[in-house]
Amino acid sequence: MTISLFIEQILNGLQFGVMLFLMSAGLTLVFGVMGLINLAHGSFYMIGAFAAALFAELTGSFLIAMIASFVAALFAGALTELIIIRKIYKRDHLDQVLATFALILLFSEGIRWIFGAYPLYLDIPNSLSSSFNLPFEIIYSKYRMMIILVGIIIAIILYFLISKTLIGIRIKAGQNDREMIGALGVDVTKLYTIVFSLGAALAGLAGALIGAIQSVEVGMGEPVLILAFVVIVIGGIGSIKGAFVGALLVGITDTMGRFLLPSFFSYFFDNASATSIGSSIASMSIYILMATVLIFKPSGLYGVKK
Amino acid sequence: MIKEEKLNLIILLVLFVIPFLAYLFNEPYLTTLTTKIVILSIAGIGLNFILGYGGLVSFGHAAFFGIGGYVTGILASHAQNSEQMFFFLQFDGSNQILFIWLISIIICSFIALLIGYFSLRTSGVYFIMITLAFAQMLYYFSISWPAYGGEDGLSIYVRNVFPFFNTMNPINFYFICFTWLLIFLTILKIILNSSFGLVLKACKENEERVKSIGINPFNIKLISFVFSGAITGLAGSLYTDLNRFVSPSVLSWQMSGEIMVLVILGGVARLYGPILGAVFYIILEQTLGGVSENWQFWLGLIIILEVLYARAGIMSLFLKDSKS
Amino acid sequence: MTNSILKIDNLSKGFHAVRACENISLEINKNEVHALIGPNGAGKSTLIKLITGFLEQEYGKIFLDNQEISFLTPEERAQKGIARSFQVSSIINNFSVVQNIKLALIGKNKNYLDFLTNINLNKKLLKEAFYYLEEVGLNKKANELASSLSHGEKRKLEICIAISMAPKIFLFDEPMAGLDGESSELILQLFKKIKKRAPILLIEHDMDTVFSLADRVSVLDYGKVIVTGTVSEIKKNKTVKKVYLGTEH
Amino acid sequence: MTNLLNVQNLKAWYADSQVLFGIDLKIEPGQMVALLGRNGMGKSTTIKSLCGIMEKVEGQVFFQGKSIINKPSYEIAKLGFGLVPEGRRVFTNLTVYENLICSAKKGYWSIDKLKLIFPRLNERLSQMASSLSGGEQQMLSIGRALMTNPKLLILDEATEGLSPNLRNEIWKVISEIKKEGISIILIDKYLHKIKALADYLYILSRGKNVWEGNSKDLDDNIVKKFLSV
Repeated sequence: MTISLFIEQILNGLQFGVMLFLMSAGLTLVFGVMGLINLAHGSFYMIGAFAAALFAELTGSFLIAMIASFVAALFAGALTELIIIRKIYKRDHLDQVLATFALILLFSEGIRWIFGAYPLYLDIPNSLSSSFNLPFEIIYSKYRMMIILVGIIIAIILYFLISKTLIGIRIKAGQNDREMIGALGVDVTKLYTIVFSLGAALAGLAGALIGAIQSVEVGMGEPVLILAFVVIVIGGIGSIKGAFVGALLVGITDTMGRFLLPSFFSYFFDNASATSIGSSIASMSIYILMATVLIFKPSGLYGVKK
Repeated sequence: MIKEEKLNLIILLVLFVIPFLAYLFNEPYLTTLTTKIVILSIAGIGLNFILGYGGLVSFGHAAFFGIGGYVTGILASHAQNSEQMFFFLQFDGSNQILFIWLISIIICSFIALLIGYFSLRTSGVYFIMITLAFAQMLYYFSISWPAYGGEDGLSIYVRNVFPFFNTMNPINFYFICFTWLLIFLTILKIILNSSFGLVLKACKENEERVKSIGINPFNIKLISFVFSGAITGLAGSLYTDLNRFVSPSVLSWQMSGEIMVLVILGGVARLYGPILGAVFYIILEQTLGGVSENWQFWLGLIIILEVLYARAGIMSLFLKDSKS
Repeated sequence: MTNSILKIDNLSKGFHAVRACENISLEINKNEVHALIGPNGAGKSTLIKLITGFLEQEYGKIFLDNQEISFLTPEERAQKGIARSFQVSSIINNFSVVQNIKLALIGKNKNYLDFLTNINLNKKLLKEAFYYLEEVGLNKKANELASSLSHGEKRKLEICIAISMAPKIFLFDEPMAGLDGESSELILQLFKKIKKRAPILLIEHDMDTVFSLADRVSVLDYGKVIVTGTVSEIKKNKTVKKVYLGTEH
Repeated sequence: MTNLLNVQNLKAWYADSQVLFGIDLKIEPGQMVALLGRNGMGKSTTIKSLCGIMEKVEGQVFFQGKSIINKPSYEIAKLGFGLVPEGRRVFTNLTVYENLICSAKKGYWSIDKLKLIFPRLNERLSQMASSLSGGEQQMLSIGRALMTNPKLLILDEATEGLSPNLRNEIWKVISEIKKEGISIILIDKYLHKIKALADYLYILSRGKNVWEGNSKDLDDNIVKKFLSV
């Protein structure tokens, strides 16, 4: 268990965390500003990945593919908000869960119709396919390092967007007192479309970035969606800072859990059962983390007490 | 348009008759299909008790459906291969279905007590998330536990044994499940008309008022959650015996979603709602499934239309006094 | 052992900078209607929430029938004998009128863990429910949905729920709000009748009600009780006029 | 010259119980009108109905001759309504500065102008609104409404729950704002101040107009009947 291996796992945890942040940012804003549970957020992750795969094939350029994923998910988000989401803001959570659950079916089966049932492949651009060698003999993939950088840059941009620009201020005002910001002349519904589409676009970009490492297939978004829910509940619903901290926390906990727990259990059990128990506990670790956070801080780390 | 009691009776009669028709037209597959409808109905009735009547939106009821399924699968597989169960328990499983049902109900009730105790401290969106989290915990646990088949599941080859009844005969097994459906419908009908039932319905609408007349809503909701977990758990046990196979998919969040869809499509807060929901779901799966394997696209569309416009579920289409 | 049913001793509660209740001490005696008046934001609703346990006090004690209840949960305090109405009427709209009362009786008799007896066939429960409905004149509407009642009838139902609890003290939070003259009069007579069963702590803005019903009146301003006295004393009191009209008018 | 605001037979409902039974109201440009009446008589509900916050309303409401009944509140606000709501409702998760610019519109009123009439706010611009005292939050709420440069400023219980000297400070600010020629609807219970400032008075009781006129016609038995203890 060398130092370099440990640090490489930390970097992997960081990369997973940053990607989770892209997914959670939109989800927490939609949740915080509009109080809406959006199960279909994972579908935008998928749409982004498929759009990237398509455009990578058409144009051969990875950059255009990334832009395509952002724009496609943005467009899909805006369309969904205008046609369906707008009608269920005032509904209770049961209707929201059901409607967005149905949206998953629509998006997944729709994509399967268009692209067929087989996974597509999106290859890493060869400029990033090799890896760095860092001090302490650490070798780390350039592509994953790029993801970490892109994620952090977007986090900074989002932080400024939310805290410094007028749109950001109005979003936060909407979170605090939706009726009052309306009575002061701000068209809240237009604000919702912007927030919803921006969130979808970020999810689409995350889908494309990860699509290059894993495969692009129908249903790839849902497991990540559930992780994103864990992130925003830990971070505190509605808080971008909470989403960032929560994402890194979950990313590192999950990665380190899978890495350390099997070897930890190998002291008590034989290797075979140690890895099985270790990995099963690891996969449960973030849910245990979430349950404990909810019990001690019911509205999350940075959540605002309603 | 008819009254609800009449409609309920018709539903039961139709369910009662189908296996005989299937026997006459020599369509055994139809009996197995109806058994699946009955089992899904039981799962739905369990959820509906706290969702429709108690207003608790649990998005993790697959946890109980899955546990019931795995308890049955594990006990049966040990019995069939007569291996020792757990190193400290000198017990080599059992294939006696009555015993298995008892164990399933006890374990599911205990798990429901645990999950309920923690989840019911939160409310609204957080309750939905924490129930989802607990189910996902169990889902990932089942996937990464090789002893019982891990991701590719566990098959038990032969249905568990019911005294004097050959459970391998589809009609016999169907009537076992049908009886369970009747038992739970009766039990829930009694409870919902009792003082406890009235307080549970009051908790759904106004917990502040329930507190102000001297009752702690938490206890009411926890007891109901345990009942609900036990019923859905037993459905899971029957499901394993029906398929003679159990896999992590019964613990997945998609499963929780499907049970919820049955309840809502059927008609929330209507005792027999989940049955019609299950019938509709299976018919759609069989008919559209045949046409295109993207049948779930149309299911999605129908659910959205139902949420946006119909709201009251299929039951209300037949009822005179359809309250929305 | 005073003959006060409810004794509030030095109760205080603040939210950030605002001191909602500041060392409030009050005593409500047997067969008394004690009115609590004061401008908006004076702390009346906060006080009711503190007494019923929906809010936790920073310091101070509350005694019901000489038994301390300062640390009991809302449902325990209700069991001990506090029955209340809510500023915004809080009844079970999807229940019928009689079911609302049956719910209260189940709470009073503590048989909410009875899973078996069918409440629709329970003659004893029905009779008891109708006894209370007749008192407030809602027996003809027993089977109607609570949501279909008029605003005044909903107020009556809420008071009926409180009466059916047979409490040691009634806490009514603006029962007359939004009522027209005729319903106010009905509720006024109702209060005069039930006053003998248990004292009433009444929060109300409608001065006619306060002056025709209250034995004693306490005026709250900025979270403090500035004066307690009989109706005539309050009417003459200079500071009360000032609280209500700003300066000497 | 059409009046700034003309309200005829305004009715409103909370869920299914009616609260306003036909309110009539007129305001001329530059005029300050006061709505009086005991608590729960419909003053705030009238304001909420005018600003488009009430779900169910009926009747005619014309602003500069244009009908605004049942319009969404953000459209009505854009026409020139500046609301200072009961309970202040400042955005506690924003700084004072952010509260002011959040819904601001270019025009006479700006941050610099506000610094003159609210010196206390000037020092706290970067502070979170949640940390302000009741009086400071009230000033912020007024400042926020002024920053939208409204044609009609609505002050709902602007001096409620403030200490006497703070109350006088707010009254001083209100009279300065009036001098700038902006029309104002004022809801308050401090009769003495209102009689000095308001050009025209309306008294509401149980959701209906019961009296209107200017300050000098308001004699004691009307006050006794509808306002006082």
